[in-house]
Amino acid sequence: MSDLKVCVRMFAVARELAGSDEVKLTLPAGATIGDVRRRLVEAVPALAPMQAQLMIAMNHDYVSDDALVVADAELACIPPVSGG
Amino acid sequence: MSDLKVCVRMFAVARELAGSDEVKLTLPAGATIGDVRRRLVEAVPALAPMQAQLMIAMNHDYVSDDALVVADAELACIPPVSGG
Amino acid sequence: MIRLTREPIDTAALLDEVGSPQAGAVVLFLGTVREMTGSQQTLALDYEAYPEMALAKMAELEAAAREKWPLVGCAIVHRLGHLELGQASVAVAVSSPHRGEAFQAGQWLIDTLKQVVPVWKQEHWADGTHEWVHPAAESACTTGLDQRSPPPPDKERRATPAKVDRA
Amino acid sequence: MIRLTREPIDTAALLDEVGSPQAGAVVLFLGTVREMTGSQQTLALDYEAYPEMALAKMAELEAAAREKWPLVGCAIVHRLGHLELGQASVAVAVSSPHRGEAFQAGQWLIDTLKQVVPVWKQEHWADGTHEWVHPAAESACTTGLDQRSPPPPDKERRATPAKVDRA
Repeated sequence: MSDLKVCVRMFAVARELAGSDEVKLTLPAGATIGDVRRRLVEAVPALAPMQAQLMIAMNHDYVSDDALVVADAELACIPPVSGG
Repeated sequence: MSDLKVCVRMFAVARELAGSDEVKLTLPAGATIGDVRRRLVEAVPALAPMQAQLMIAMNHDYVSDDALVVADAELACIPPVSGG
Repeated sequence: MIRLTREPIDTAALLDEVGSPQAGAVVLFLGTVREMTGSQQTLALDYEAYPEMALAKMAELEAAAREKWPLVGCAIVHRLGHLELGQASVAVAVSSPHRGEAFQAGQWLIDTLKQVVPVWKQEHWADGTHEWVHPAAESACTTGLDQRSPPPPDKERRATPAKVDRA
Repeated sequence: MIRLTREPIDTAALLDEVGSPQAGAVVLFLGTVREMTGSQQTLALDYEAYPEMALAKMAELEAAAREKWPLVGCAIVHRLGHLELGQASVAVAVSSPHRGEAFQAGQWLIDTLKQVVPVWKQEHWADGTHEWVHPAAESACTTGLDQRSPPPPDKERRATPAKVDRA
């Protein structure tokens, strides 16, 4: 099986720390959302202090770390929300 | 001591049952709000079925039956309210 | 701001009035004329007040709410006269630093207004009759504001036994 | 009606939209830009959203509220971009036959919106710094909408440890 190439959309403080509104990652086949989180923090070390607070969304929904990454899914890094 | 002449303002269903927006009563000196209620029902017998639900207000406040009627006070007959 | 009016309630003006940089939350409640009460159909309503006492009680309500919650703005308006379906008969607008207190104050104000403020509603039913309505006897005006008892549950409106048919 | 907008929120249009002869109660909540947070002074705010997901979550909120309460109308609007003191950043408007359910639904909608909808606020403090703020870590986005857990108490806003100073 081939690697998954994904693009994680970045918002708010995470976007500023990344210096970009998206981060491209290459994941092994069978990767989980937990893998996305770990690879994202490797790619953007400035996210490390807040990594426990980052949620990963897949296709506009919060998903848990053990969920498998779906090919062509839209991924996003969601820092703690503060709307309202 | 002389009798108290009072005028009771009437509202809503009580006004319609009385056929007037005020009812004049003559009360003995030392009369209480309970006396006002009884004399009002004597003067307007159509109020009898709802007399337990009528509040008497004196000077824009609800008062209990044992309160003394103050000379020149503004009295009103308050059927159950239904604003809002 | 406390007001009785025979004109449509100006909600934009109320929101402007209670809004403030000291407030993070605004809650506006509108009571509106509902068509169906159980199986009975309303065509329109008429509201009557004892105006001097109604204004005095509404001012007491505002003062009591300001003691209970840290309100920035507070406005209570009751409309009188003839109202059509969907129109607002009453408006309560409050603002406060945080939202929990604005919701609590708004609900307490309308609950207590309905118990103590001398305003009366006459239903114009679709069957051609007219009727003064009031909540169930155990609530309503027998509860003084001073007692601060918890408001009774929102009872379905019931007609008084004294039905005045002007049709 | 679910909407994100960069224009001032049109509250009159929202009230018109949720009003109905089937409703006896309308509750409107506005979240507004407050100047003081503890001893810190705000000059202005900027709001950013993940728009596709924010709209999806707001639509889920409306659907969930309509399951829990017999709402007639429901409208949720969040403003984005630059906001000055006193302006409304969010509006929730609901209508229902009786007032209790309108208050409950309105409060649940704003409480849950603040937990799950991907929108972020950046404070412009009076000391010249800028800061992404978020509620205390135990609430916020770690609570999914599906869990339906009771919302945590309204915490004072706290800055993230990751402070980005652009002054």
